[in-house]
Amino acid sequence: MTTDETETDTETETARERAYTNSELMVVAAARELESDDSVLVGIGKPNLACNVAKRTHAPELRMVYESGTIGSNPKTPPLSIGDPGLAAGALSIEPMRNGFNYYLQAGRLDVGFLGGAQIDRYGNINSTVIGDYDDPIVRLPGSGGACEIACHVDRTMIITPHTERRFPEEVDFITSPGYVDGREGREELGLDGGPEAVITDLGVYRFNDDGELYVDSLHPSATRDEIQSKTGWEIEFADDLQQTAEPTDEELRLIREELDPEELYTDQAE
Amino acid sequence: MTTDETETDTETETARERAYTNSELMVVAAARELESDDSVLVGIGKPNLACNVAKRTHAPELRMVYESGTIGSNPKTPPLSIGDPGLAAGALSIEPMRNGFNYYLQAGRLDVGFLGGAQIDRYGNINSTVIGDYDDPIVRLPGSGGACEIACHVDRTMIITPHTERRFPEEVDFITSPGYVDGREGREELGLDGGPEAVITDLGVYRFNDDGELYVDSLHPSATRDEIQSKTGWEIEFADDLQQTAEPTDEELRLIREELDPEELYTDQAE
Amino acid sequence: MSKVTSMHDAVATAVDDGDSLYLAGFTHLIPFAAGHEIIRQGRTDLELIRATPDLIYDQLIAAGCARKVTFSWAGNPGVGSLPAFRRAAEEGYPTEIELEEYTHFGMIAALEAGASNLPFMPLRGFIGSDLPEHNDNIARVESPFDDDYVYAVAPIEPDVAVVRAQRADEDGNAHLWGIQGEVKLAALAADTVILSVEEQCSEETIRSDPNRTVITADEVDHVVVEPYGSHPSYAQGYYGRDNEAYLSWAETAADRDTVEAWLDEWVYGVDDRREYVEKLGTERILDLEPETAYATPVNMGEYR
Amino acid sequence: MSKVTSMHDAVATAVDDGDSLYLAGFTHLIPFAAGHEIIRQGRTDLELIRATPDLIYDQLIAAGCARKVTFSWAGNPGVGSLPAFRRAAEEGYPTEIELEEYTHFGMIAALEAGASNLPFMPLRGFIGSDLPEHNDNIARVESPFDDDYVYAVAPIEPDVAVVRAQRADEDGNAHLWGIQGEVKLAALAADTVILSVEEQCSEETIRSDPNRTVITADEVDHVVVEPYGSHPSYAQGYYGRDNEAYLSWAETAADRDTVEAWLDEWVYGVDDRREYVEKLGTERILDLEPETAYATPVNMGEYR
Repeated sequence: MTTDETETDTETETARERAYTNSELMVVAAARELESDDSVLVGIGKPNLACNVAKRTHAPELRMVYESGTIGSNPKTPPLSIGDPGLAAGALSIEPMRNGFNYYLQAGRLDVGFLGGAQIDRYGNINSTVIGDYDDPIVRLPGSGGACEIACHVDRTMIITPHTERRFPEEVDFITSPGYVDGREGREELGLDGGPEAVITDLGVYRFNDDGELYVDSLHPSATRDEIQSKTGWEIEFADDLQQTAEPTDEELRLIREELDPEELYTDQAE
Repeated sequence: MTTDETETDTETETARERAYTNSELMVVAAARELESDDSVLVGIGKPNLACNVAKRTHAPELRMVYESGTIGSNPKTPPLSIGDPGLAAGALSIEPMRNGFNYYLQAGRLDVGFLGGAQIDRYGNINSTVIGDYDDPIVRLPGSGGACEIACHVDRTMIITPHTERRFPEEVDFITSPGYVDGREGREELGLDGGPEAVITDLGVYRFNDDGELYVDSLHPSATRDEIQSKTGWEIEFADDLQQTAEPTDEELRLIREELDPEELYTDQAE
Repeated sequence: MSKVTSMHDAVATAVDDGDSLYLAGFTHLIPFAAGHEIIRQGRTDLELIRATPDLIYDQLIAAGCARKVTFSWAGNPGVGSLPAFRRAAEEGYPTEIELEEYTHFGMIAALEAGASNLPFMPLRGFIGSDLPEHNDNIARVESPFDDDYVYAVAPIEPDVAVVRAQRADEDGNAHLWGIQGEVKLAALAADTVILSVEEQCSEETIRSDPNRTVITADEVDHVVVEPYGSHPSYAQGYYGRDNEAYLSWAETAADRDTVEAWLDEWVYGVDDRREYVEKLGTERILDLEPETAYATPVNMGEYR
Repeated sequence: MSKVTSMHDAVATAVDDGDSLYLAGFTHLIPFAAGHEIIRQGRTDLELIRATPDLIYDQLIAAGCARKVTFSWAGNPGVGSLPAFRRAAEEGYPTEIELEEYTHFGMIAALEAGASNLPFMPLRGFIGSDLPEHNDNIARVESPFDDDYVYAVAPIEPDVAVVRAQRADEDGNAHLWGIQGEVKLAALAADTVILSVEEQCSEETIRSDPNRTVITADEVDHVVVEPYGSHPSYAQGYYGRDNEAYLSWAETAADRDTVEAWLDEWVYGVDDRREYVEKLGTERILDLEPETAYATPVNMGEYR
């Protein structure tokens, strides 16, 4: 697919585009990364919506695990926090926090983890700790929480984030959570398996090549190569067969709008 | 008290002696070592009887903890094993085995532990592993179980055992559970607090002097110095003020015979 | 012997200026009432330890109680950042705060070491992260059995922990259900423990279900019976999380004046948790009430 | 997807000659039925791992299934020694057995390392004991933070674990109450897990009380529904421990012939646990039944 084709597609999709927003598209793109036998360590917000969309469509056996220690949660409505009472009631099991990290995460029982971050670099390393100097911060961010060890131990890390210029520097100010470090070998040398699988932004879906470097795998209908490059701190690669991100189906949109996020807490929804 | 006096006492006690056996006296002597605010890691058999006698007499607040992880057990009848269902039903808490050892024993929450052993040496080191060579045993004993770490971590270890010659060698064939090692300093050098408090046999109650060496603190009415010395593999010390072990009260005997061990599983009871 | 007392007296007895303090609970059963009482009693120079500082530490920081925060995720769950924490960390207002930072797993492992009386606890954590460079209580350790390695953390042993549960007897044996978080470890690791519960129950109730016991009297120094003591956090089966309060905190704490006004109204302006709950009002409390859903019974058996 | 199968098929699929095997349960919920099925299927060269070998390993040893025993206390609780274990250890009959020996705490820590995917687990254990000299999987480790030290144990990761619980759904999510022992760790540490339960329940029952869940389907490969599968050990609330059987084992296993006669009658002589229970007879079963004593209910709440 060439740039021309992408642009043509984008134009012809303008009408349908009104039917959904890029935040809805992000949720759906993330949902499609999940398989039915996955155990997924769910984050709050879009990751939670994505898991619930997947579970209600193509991945009914998806097992949702939260850092709070709830295993196999089945919340009736999306939780605000990862420790809401609706995640505990009706779960298959509730583990003390230590057991969740020790026996589930560290012991390799979790397939997928979702992470966000203030900065992501070309090797998928994530900063959610500090902008500026650690001891004299410009912005003090919340810190790792579960993120570092999620990035270490799940098979596939999914990163969901808006694509703004300051979020995609060539090097992060602080590595909170390792991606491919300085390439796939760097990660291996640390003794880590797995790694980042996809970065899902409001502009496209990105993956990692054989060197462990980020490339753009599909463009959202409303996005362009130039927009992505202009907001990225290094010369980012595009797939030879660059695709257009598949659009949400009517059912996926219905689930988000009517069941999962009726109050638009985590998605902007088209009028 | 001189040897003569002891012998005299022993003779005058012959009549009363019929009223109880030495195994009953051992239980009662052990019970009297316990205080009401003790948390005690209970063993099976005589230790269990001793704890229940103490709890029903002078130590009503005694907390009984078992290696199986039951905390604050309140068994209606004495258990055969340390994991009987009657120890779980009605307990204050039941911990997975790891938590019991980790948070209760290692973290120093237990005051008293009862141990037995095939051999006890002059510094209170205990062998419950093997008689003869470890790799080519004459008798293969059950091994440590919880004993080694009980001996390491409780404040006061109580040892209950019959006094036979092969049980009291100068040096044990194998140290399963440390007493004072080669004297109190030896134990301190290992970083261990606490240590053996008393050895209760069918002949007397023994304690440990300032060097951490065993001495006879009281003689049971039916026992003599000579008998103890003849069955001990080194020249054992006797207290300057050697006492006679206090006899069981009627209430203590009633508890053992009617409530706690009516079938004489753990005590021989006088006719 | 009963350990039941008021939160006022428990805090007055247990918490001193300069103490290290762990108010435990992962989202669930956060001891807000205890935090407010500490603010009211004007404690200062506290080391506030907690995996997730949450609103309660933001309030303690805003009130000037903190000299140090030991933590692993300092945010408002599902909402964003903690404004007072950031003002202290970025601008030193109202106090400078020292930070000691872990990951969740590292923090929990450090509490585990404290609870277990171990000099360190190994974990496969911090790998590839810059965090170990900034915390001397994180060190790399080689395996004695092969060429593998782990990181180790030093024990965390707070002077005081405040933990909550749904019910306890007068000695402090407590049943807790729902998310347990780090509650048990905090109680085990701390020197002094205040246990606060939604309701007091009989020892018999505790003994009817010993597998439900999370805290035993061994660890507990003071028992406080304080319904709704976790609001706006929650108590599973008793009331839900007041997500509105979390959502509005971003605005409430957005600047120095607004957060101080909030403290004046909701902390200094009430004498105790009872007044706080009365001020919240019946409607808000009722809105948080879940429908009833009992756990399927189990038979422990009676053995003679 | 249902994992429910028969014990015959579960053992036939999961257990191979030469495997390392952990039949879990500390006094409570010992998987006797699984052990008997392994004997009937004639497995050999097994490494039998278990803190307390108990009667079930004595029977496996007597039947010639074992090449190694990894353990921490090899006795008949409250009674004395294990005669077949001693014959094997002292005389090499019917097979020579290698011993790998721990203390209870050390064994549990090794399982914890296995369950946690850690290269070692520290404990303040083995101090002053001669045991570390005889086991290469115990090593002294210095603290990276001060001049303290601990011992470390290497992970135990059995090929197969058999664990029991009172009830589970068809996927293998299990509720267990009473003494939990090392059941959870054994299931987590093993490659393949057979879960045997007293009764099957719905997923809804499990979800009604998630704090009661000790094993989740993640770990479980086969689910076997087998009432009385632990006799003469017990299932809390279902039947008591058959102490008579433990007391008489001393005599039953006293010599080669008597133990072999016992195996012929009670293991080889029955097809499965159902026949074993029928052979035990109604009276003996009824004698073991406890009176009912339900745990005080808890409300999990229904949150929308």
